[in-house]
Amino acid sequence: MQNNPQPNERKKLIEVKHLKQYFNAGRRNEVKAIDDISFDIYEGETFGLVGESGSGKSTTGRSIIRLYNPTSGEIKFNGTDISKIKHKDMLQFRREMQMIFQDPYASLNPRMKVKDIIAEGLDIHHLVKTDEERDARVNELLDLVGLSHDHATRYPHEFSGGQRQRIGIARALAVEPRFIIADEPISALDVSIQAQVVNLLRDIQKEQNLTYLFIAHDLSMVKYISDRIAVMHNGRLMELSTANEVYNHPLHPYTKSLLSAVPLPDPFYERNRHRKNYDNSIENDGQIRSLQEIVPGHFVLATEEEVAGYQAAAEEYNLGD
Amino acid sequence: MRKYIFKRIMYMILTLFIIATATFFLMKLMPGSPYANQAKMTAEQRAIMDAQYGLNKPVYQQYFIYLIGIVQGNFGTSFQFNNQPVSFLISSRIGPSMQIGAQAIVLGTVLGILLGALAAIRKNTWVDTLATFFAILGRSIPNFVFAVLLQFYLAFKLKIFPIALWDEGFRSSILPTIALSMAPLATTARFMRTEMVDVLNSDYIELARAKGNTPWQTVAKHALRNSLIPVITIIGPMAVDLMVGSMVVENIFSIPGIGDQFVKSITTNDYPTIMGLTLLYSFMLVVVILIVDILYGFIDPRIRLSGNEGSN
Amino acid sequence: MEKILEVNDLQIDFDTFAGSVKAIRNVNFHLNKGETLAIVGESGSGKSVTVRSIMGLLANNAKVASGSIDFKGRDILKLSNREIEKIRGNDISMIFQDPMTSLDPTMPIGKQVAEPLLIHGNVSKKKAMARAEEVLELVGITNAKNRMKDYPHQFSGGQRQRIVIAIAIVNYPEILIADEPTTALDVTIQAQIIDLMKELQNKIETSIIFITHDLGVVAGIADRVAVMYAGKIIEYGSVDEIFYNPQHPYTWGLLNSMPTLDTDSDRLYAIPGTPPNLLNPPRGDAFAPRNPYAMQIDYQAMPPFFKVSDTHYAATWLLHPDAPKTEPPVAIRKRQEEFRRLVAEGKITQPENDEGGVKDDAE
Amino acid sequence: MADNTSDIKLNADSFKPVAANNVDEQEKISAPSLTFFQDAIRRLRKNKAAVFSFWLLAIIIFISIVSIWWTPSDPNAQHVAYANLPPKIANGNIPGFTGKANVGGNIVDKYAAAKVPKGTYYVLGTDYLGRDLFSRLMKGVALSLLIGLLATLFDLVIGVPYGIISGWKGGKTDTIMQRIIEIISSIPNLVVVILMLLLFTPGLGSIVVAMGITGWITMARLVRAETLTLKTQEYILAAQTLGESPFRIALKHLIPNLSSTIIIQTMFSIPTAIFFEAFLSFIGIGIPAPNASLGTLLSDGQKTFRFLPYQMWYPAAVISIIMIAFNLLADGLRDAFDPKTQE
Repeated sequence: MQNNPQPNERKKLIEVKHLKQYFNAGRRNEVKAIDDISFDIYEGETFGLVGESGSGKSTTGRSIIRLYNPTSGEIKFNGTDISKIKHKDMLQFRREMQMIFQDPYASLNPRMKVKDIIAEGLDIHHLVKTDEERDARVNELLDLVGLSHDHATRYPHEFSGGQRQRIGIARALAVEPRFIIADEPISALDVSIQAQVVNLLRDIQKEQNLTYLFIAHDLSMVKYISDRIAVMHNGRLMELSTANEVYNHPLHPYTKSLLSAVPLPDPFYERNRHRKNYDNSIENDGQIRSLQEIVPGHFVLATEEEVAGYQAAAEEYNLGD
Repeated sequence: MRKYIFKRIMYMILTLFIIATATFFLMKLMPGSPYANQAKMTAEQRAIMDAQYGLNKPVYQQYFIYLIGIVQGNFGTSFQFNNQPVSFLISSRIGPSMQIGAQAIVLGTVLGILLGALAAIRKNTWVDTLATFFAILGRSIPNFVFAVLLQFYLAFKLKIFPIALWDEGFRSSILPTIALSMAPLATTARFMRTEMVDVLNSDYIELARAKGNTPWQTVAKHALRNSLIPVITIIGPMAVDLMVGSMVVENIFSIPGIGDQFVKSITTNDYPTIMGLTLLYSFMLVVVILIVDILYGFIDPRIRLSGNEGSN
Repeated sequence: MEKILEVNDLQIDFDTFAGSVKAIRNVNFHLNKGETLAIVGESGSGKSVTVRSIMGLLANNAKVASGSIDFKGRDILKLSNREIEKIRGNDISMIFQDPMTSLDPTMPIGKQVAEPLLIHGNVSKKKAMARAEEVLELVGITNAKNRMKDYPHQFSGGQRQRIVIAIAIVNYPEILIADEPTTALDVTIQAQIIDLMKELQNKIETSIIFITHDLGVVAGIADRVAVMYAGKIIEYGSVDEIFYNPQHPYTWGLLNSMPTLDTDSDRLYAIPGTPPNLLNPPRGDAFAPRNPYAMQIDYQAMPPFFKVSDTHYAATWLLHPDAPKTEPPVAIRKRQEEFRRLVAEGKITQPENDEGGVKDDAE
Repeated sequence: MADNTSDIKLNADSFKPVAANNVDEQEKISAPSLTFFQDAIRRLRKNKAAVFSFWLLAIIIFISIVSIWWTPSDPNAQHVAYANLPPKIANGNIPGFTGKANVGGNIVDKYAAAKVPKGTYYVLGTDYLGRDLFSRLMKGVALSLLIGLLATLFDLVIGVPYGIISGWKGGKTDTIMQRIIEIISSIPNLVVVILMLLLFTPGLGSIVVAMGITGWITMARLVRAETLTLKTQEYILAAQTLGESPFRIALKHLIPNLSSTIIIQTMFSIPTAIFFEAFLSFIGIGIPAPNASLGTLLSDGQKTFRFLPYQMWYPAAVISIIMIAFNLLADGLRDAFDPKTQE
């Protein structure tokens, strides 16, 4: 999965540049949900975005799919700035980018039959001509996500959380998107069901050459599914690199603290785990920080002066290996 | 908090201004003559009367005179009722209305809260069914029907209370108070039950039980206060119910209050009095809503304290 | 070891619209003094219901069909309301899942922490408040003295959970029941809360029943583990036995479906299907339809507990002496190897069993 | 505890592996498929009071529809000779419907005294003008129900779109729309009604216009609040990401999910409107004479209540029953539609 040494040569599907998303901008209750972040997502990869609640990770996803208008900054999809998409091209954009939601109970309209939920995109984009064609396509999608055909005429409340999440996936796939934002798609599910959904997402990705933005707070799952990972905190990106790098060679103290807090199902490891504390105040010392490339492909939020220190730390890891 | 109150008062003045303007122009559009015995009047007499009431001036002047008058507490002169100033009519009649209104709201809310709380605590038992039944009766039987029945059976037949007239002080006010309190009682009971059922299902009630509180301690220390806070918000709508209810109840029991006055003024086309009372009712309502809002902010720590933090 | 709590043959039904749901089916377990017992299971497995029955806090439509819960020589299920109220918040206390909703929003926190003292101890209000302040300090609320009069909404989620813990420990309970106390928290806050609970356990010498669905958390906090599925405990043992030498296929599945930081395989192991409907619990092993190792007997009879070690039992027919020898999944075999290595190196002191497999009866 | 488990003797067949290929079987849903509405109706059926109210209202509505074409006698025809006759059914042997009345301590057959021909009787008696009260009650109920129907129309035509637009648009639009509602509701709504009645001539038309101004406020508020929560639901976001237009989102997603709120609120609006009419007619500014409405019947009845209680009792009972039935049905619907109140 992580066998691509020079990611820069790959095609960029998403380019986020200096994105800022403030809510209630200028007012007393202003919230800087996203505060100047930049990153790219390459075609075919799974880009993991991790962070704790309030870090701005979900807002990032929703900005990319244009549910919000950015306060400033630029988001490019396949080379075009999404805020400049003309009305007539908007429908095409809505086809190419899709989203899978967090809450399996809130993401399906309780008054609609499963087949109508799945076919919603087909109807909007006029992808089918006849009712038979529509039913056939719905059945195809049900097969794809491992549900049976007679589920089509049922209502969402009759399904379990995992099944509902699969219906949501089928809805997104109906319009044959190239890029899918998965916004904490498994955090509301039981452990054994999480694995089902993650496997499904991986299978579909391989089959249809999809690109994912996988948003989550569960670090072990993100590590498992992602090629590259960005760590987000207080609306900023703290660290960005390949999944292995971030987990095995974390450089930013916040990442280290986050990783040290993850409990693993291994009592012996747990007995010897030492939690590292992270001091928030470092972020607010007034210095301007931006993402700096410490070693090729590994970025850390730092000032120019801090770069050297991080480089030395990265060296040490290499010696240790 | 202070800034918020100021803003609310500004809105209140704006609302009253709009209402005053609307009622003024509505009155100007109204058919029918304002004078009691118009048929017998000659054109000259009419002109004299118009001059006396200022009705000969251009409408916009009348409007400004009217607005200035309101600010000074002068609502003009009644066309009926011995040409008394409207402000005098109101002030001489507001006492009984206020007394009955206050008694009814206290009786209604206290009983309503008890009934609603009891229904919620004993949810899905006969107590709940009975309380719900009473609440439904309370909002289903029109209060004027209820008033007539009370008057007939308790006053006329059983002679426990005076039939009508405002001459026995508190005793005279008992039946009208009961009749008037039905609507607030039903509203409060219903609202209280819903709130309390919600609160009783909340996690902090479970934690209170886990601390070893008895069910009654839990209700007294935690559930009651938390469900009472939102109940404050329905005092506004209940005040409306009371104002409306007072119109018929005062009429039925021959109580010299402003509700009775309002009905009489309507039936006699006494525009200045109608306008004056409309403004008074609106004023009372917006003041009640304002007080409720402030009270709510003051009682609920979540609003009170976040407000303070904001202004500091 | 001294048993402080013993649950025997507990069976709880829920009357629902659709019929009687058998939420808890013949559950047995005990809690030793000073230990942490983790009850693990997915949603709907009955773990919450089990501990609520210990607190006497079952929903109105729940009915204890049979069983006993022995605490200090008395059966909690037979106590009057009055008697059980004396135990609650005093001998046994509870921490709830969601710190955002488990504190009374209109009462200052100092008063909320002092409340159990005032209910149970004959202390003056002043003393109770002083003690509340002490305990708030103990659970890590900085500047507790000045924060006593603050309301819950003025605290963050992590701080609120500390306050909830303060309420639970203010009377030095003998048993502390924690119902998913970290599920609603971020991972760094979760780590802090777990550290706090371990620290407090040492300080006040309490026994803890810790409910969670997160195996990572269990590995970090538990001494012993009970795994629940469909209203039954299906395997229990010491934390090392459950994690390194699991016997029940459901436990295998659970452990396997979580990626560890070095899982590199292409697919995660996923337990197929969904848990059974407890309105009509299946006749045999409730897990059989999802069990790749299922045998005919699994559909016919409920498996009894087979002994693995003195402390480790599992309810699966695979442990029957006549059952064919089965190979657990690769990752589980790795864990079992790890177990033997750790035991051999003396890093884990556990009663050793032959090959981590089925153990014949030690008569 | 498990010391004797290995003693369990089982035959070899028991340990035959069973392939776990029945995952589809696992995920099969066996319960019959019910839509949300079917499910709600099923819950409603369990509520006896609501079901009873429903059928009672159905009968009342049926009788009202009949009254458009047929009543026992002309409701407005006056027979001064037959004034104030007590209720009488057939031969007059049903207690309370004997046609006899207590006049000064003596039981008098008022029908005989008024020389009413044999075979003519008035089920609920006559009023002071000799009009058949039963016929007037039929007409009155029909009129009240018509007003209730019109009130729901305003709820649906003004209240629902207003609430949806206000909630969906948000921002400045919402602020302005909410300010308008605030001002309208700052005037006691009966004052608005009364002012409207003064502007137009009293009658059905002016009552309806007055209700049109104020009646939809509660509905608009509820719909707005509900829209605000629905707006953030993920299925609405999903529709947006699929490219659905706001109008279609309102049609496909909002309205079906608002439907229970709307149905319940209209059920509460009807008794409120009926009360409005009765109140206005009672104080003499509602439906003008000689037309019958529940309010005018009550108003007329009140004047003679002490001596001829039946003239008020029957309309009072009927209006109360209608109001109770609507309220019970509304409560039942709310419980059936709102799973939160379910156990």
